[in-house]
Amino acid sequence: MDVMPKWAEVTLVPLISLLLAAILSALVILAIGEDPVAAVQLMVSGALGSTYGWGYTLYYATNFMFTGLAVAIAFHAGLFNIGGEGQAMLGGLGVALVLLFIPWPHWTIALLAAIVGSALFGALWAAIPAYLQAKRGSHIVITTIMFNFIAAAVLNYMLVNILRPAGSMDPATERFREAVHLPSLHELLAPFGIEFSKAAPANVSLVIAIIACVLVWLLIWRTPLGLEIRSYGKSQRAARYAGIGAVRITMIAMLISGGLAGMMAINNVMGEAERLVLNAVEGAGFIGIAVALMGRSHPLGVFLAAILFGFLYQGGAELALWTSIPRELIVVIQALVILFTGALDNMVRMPLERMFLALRTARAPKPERKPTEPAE
Amino acid sequence: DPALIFDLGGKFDKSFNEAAFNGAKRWADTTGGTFREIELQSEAQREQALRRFAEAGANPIVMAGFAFADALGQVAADYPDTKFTIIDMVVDAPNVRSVVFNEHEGSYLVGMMAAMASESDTVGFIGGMDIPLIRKFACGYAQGVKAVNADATVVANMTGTTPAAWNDPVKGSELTKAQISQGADVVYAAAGGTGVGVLQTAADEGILSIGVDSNQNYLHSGKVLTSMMKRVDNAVFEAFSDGADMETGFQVMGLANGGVGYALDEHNADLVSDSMRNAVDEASDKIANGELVVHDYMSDDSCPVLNF
Amino acid sequence: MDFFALFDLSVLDTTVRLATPLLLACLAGLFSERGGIFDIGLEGKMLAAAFFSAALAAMTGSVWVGLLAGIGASLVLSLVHGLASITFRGNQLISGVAINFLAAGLTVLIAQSWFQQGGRTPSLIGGGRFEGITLPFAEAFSTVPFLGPIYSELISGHSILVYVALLCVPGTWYILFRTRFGLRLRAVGENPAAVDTAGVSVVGLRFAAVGICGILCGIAGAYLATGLQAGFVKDMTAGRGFIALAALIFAKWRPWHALWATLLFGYLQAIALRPDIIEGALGFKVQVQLLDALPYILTVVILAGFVGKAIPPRAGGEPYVKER
Amino acid sequence: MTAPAIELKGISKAFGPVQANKDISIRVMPGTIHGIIGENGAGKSTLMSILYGFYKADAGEIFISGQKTEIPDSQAAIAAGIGMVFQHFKLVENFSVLENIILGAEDGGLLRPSLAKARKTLLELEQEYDLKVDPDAIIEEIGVGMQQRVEILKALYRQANILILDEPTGVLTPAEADQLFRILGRLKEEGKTIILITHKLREIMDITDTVSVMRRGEMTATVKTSETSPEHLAELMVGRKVLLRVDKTPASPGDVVLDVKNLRVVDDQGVERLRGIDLQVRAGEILGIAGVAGNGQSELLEVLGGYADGTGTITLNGQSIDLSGKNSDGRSRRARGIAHVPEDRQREGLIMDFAAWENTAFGYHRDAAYQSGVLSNNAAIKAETQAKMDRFDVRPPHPHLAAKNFSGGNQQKIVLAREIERNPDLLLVGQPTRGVDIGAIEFIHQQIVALRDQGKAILLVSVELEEILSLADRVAVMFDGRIMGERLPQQTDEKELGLLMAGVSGDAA
Ligand SMILES: Nc1ncnc2c1ncn2[C@@H]1O[C@H](COP(=O)(O)OP(=O)(O)OP(=O)(O)O)[C@@H](O)[C@H]1O
Ligand SMILES: Nc1ncnc2c1ncn2[C@@H]1O[C@H](COP(=O)(O)OP(=O)(O)OP(=O)(O)O)[C@@H](O)[C@H]1O
Ligand SMILES: [Mg+2]
Ligand SMILES: [Mg+2]
Repeated sequence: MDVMPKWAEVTLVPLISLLLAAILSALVILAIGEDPVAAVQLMVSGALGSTYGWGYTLYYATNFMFTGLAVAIAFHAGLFNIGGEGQAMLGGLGVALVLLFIPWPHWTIALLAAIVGSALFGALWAAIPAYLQAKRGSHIVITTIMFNFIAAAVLNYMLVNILRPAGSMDPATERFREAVHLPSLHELLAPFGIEFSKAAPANVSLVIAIIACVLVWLLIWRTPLGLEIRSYGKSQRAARYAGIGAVRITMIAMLISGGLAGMMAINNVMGEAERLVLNAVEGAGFIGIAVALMGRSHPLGVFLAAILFGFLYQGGAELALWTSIPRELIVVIQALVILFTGALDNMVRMPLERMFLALRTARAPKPERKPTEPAE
Repeated sequence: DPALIFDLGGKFDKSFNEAAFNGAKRWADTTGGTFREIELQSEAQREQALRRFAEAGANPIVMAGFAFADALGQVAADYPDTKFTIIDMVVDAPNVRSVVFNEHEGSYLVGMMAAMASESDTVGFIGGMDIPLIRKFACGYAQGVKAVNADATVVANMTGTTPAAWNDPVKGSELTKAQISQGADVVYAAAGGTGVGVLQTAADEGILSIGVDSNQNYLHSGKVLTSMMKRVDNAVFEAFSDGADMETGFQVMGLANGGVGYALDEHNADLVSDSMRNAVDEASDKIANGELVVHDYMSDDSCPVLNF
Repeated sequence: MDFFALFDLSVLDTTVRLATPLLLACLAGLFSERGGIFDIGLEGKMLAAAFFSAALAAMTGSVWVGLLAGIGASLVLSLVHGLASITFRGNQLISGVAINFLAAGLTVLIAQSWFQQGGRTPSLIGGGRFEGITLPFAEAFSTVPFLGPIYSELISGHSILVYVALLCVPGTWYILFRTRFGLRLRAVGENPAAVDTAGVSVVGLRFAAVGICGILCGIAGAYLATGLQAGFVKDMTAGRGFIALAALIFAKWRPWHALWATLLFGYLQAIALRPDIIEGALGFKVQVQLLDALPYILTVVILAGFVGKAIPPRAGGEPYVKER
Repeated sequence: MTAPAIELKGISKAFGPVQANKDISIRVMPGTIHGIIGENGAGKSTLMSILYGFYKADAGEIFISGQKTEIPDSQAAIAAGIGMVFQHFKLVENFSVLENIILGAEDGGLLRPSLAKARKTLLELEQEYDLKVDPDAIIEEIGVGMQQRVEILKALYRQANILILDEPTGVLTPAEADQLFRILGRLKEEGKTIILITHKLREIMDITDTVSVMRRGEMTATVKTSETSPEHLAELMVGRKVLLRVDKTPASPGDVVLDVKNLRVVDDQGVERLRGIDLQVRAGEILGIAGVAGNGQSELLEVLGGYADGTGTITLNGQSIDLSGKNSDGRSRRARGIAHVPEDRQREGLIMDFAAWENTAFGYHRDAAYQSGVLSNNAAIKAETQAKMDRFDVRPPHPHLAAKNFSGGNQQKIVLAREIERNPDLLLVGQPTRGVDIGAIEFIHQQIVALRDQGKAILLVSVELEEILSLADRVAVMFDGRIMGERLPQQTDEKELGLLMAGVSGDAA
């Protein structure tokens, strides 16, 4: 019997974990001689206090929605995809190739093409580890880690040797054409009379990310394929009995996962930088892990957690700007969130379960106990 | 307030960024003013840093590093009332001052000194990221070496192809050891933070090294032959001093206007003989008045005396 | 073409130095994973050790204090990993990921707070770092043809931690296959229930494994910051923990193989620094990016089972759960 | 009166919400063989694991030879002279026999002396108890019978005076079991105390001196073996009189539905698990497959159900069925009208974390009736689940409850409801009543017979001979991947089947 009611499972456990992470982070801030309260205030005002702040928060959140969904869908299939980083890098390459070499007449078509390009490249990069896992039993965690490094090398090669415009010292592609410029929230909201900061990079990709959340939700909970993915993740044996192929599910789940991670590129590469630079992903692939853990692999949870991390990211950038707290504080917070919501889950869960069990037995009347005679 | 943005490698790289920081600090110390600063963590942040400072009203905004060019190209137009200064790259916009240095000239001088100090007739060059700008350093250096000793060998290596190459002292150290095994007894590091490893290893292994950008002689007193001074500090200082109504446009800092040079102080006084000094100063004058032209790699992407 | 230039003494010398942290971290992972605890947090532990060893060495001027501090820092992270994956039976992979980020963030944060040098420590001088030690007769032997230079240049002259790392190889082999502790350690990685029912504490053994892993990672990190370099810079491990992990798989969790694997990967790093030699030897240019990626590509090939199958300890990665 | 070798007082143990042991007290006299019986899940293993220090009891006391003894871990149990052979062996698969034996009982820090000493001691033990093993063999390369000997030797090497064996004969052939009992007899003569957990009443009657019966976590009785009978024990086990035979009319078999010819299966290790099976199942008949676990019955179900690949020919209603490739998975089988109730419902038949309604669609989730457009028609599935739960009397009848929240019997009903209600041509059933109480057993048996009476073919695999004899219309006995022979239930008995199960062919003269 489930000891914990479902509401506790989905809210209490992550919230307590988050609280623990927050307390420790505050202690860290104190330890380096800064004021945690002031830091939080600064983060809130910097990330949420203006449309400029919101614009960045939502921009980062968009990235994290894609990578969070990517990790989450793999989790549902019982696979741990640490390769979101590399897949997103390759997604960026896909976007760049699509946008640089084809003269798209309008951003709408270009966006569709970029989605296809990024998803394709991301999926491709996930396909090899997936295939090796499915067919040869190579541990997907290790292979995806290795593929992150290989992706970095590939991107490095492409940017340094192939895509760098002549005469440029930057390992980056040239700028995409004006025609494929994605409308920012400023441009999108202006017709509705809503004033939104012009400087912030949040753009129409946010809408795509939200659509992706909904589609993933439908896929996971409302389609036979989703049932198959989830059942494979829960019990490979049972899945096999039902005729759900391990190779097929592993491949499909990882292709979707890699595709989603890759699609992040429409936001950061096409929407923000409008060219491909090295390290455009900025660790978002790894933050996806924290986001998926925090969001319990549910698209709604991922959406909320992505916004939380978007806030942390933007707030952290503001901290670095106006105080002497380095930006690495976010990395620490991110680590603590992963630690508590992921690895130390049981530390939070076990006492809670004991509490609920005690509550339940206290409520239920004790069954009559008949005495048993020891043998003669 | 003015603002300063450091490139990857960080403000305490003891080299390029630190030179910029020193200029800003000098300005703050002399004027009592305050300035904002930020160190980049990643490539992707350049534009955000620029915009954030511009939004916050910082003026002028100085950025140290060629890699800002693209981001600045985007941002400058959005903030026409803000003045920007970019170092090491040219951005053509009405509110931007572009400062570039004749690094090949300074490198030529330290190359001469290297050749004169070398006993093995083999000298080394260790660059950071493999880009035309750094090849410009190398090419100037090699020309200086050959000017003194046409038979000398110049061993040149680059640390990497990405910005990570600015901050990899371990690689710098290993490259130095490799060059020593090839006979080099003077190495010139034009590699940002990576140079820390180069200078360290050179000192450990008992050969001479040449610092770059800042005066790095003090890092290993008596073991650093000299430093190729690139007066980024002056550029920052000037920009800060000029303030919001600074003149924009293109500015070249060369030997003639004191933009580059070599460092001489108590830490290397014993290493630099009078004859060395005389020769170098003579060349310096000639370059300054145009008598001697040092080939600039970036002018035609080639170097007459060095193959990469 | 000069093929033998590929084995130039200076390249091999660099190989030894660059392979040392890989070897130490690889053996660290070996202990942990042989005991059934997967550890993708090698990188983080090394990084933390690198920072604390450099920081304490800088503050006290004693590299030995630094070494101890590095080991201590790494052990603390090991403890976190043990707590998460042994005591609370959490996901070992996730715990490892968290530890890597924790180290990446905290080292810079603390470095900035202590030294205000943008996440680095001051350069270490004098007794603050490990100097190379000259082995006996290195001078005298150096004139002997062929073997002389190998002894005096390649073998002699490294910092003491290099020799410690090399001695760890037979040491690990002996502990693993010739001692009671080794038998139990291997057993707990294969079938913890067997160890448990044999009356030996699974938790104790696994913490010991994770602890040894912490010590070795600590030495690896200290070597980076105080042996190979004279100070800490941010993110100075630069993926070495993952290369060590790759080497561990490459070595199929065996000590002597670990030595060869890390030497190979160290060699790849060394040769990547010398594109001139490669071009000279092979007659064509090899992209550095390819060389950089080669350890990872090789590992994937090994994992794919095309070149001998790598079978990890059977209970590895699984928490030992007796009762739900 | 001598002190009992073991006395347990008031032992209780809960696993989360499951009360596995409730206030159990028991006494075992030295030099006796004490049996423990009880249905699956009654708490037998838990109780013994507590005695061995593997689990910690929530309450209760343990006395060894009259001394109150704390047993917080297995170390303490070993020190108290207790040895245990678990239901699932606790051996390190890639270690040698010798290494497994010394593990945890080494002498000193170095291995070599320990191994040398163990080798000598092993030789002595071998001779003393007739327990032959090759000390250098690797565990994964030797058979289960041999592995069990290693476990016993492990205990003896630690000088155990009290030996607990948890269902030791489940994996043995009758002949191997007999040999085990001879060894146990010798140990008893030596004055050792033995506790034997088993499901088999015959074994209890044959070799134990006293027997305790457990039911639902409680100890219901302890009796002298000589003063009881199998019927009485069975009644104590389930709490009421047991109906040994299923009520059913004679079968009227029709056409051949399933025809299997020369079916072979090779497992991952390259071992041939099915060595040429020929069998037929007709419409309206139940073919029972009897045999000791591990003789290929599971593989037979797996290959028929599409879980494993094989070679040979199989036809269903005259149409051939793929044994490998794309069209050989569970889904294709179901499409062809083969339903499958797997042996292990919790790991194979159900997804324990899924709601009951998801589980009733599971395997058939791509049926057109369950779709609306590209999406699943969850409302339809839920409604259907509710109806099925009502028909099969699943308690509680809540489609939203996760499968893990149902008791074993009710979980089995969910699986049966899913498979039977599909109206298949052929139903494969593995261990349909394992761990299910007698009331549910009757219900399940009725459902299977009802399906047969509708003219469906049924292939039943069970290790319970009683179940086979009462339910099947025809019995085939498997041994070592082959069919040893076929019998009609009314013309055979447990003894004859037992010989067949041991590989002694009655047909071969
Ligand atoms: N593994 C488990 N996880 C959670 N709850 C469980 C588990 N096993 C049993 N339960 C809970 O314990 C209760 C009793 O289960 P158990 O299987 O012992 O029932 P039972 O009395 O044997 O019934 P049945 O005769 O139908 O098997 C169930 O109703 C279920 O809620
Ligand atoms: N490690 C465990 N964690 C949680 N529940 C458990 C555990 N082991 C046993 N149980 C539960 O405790 C109860 C008693 O199980 P136990 O294994 O003692 O039964 P048993 O009588 O040995 O049955 P069997 O005949 O199947 O071996 C069952 O409901 C089972 O699900
Ligand atoms: Mg049992
Ligand atoms: Mg039950």
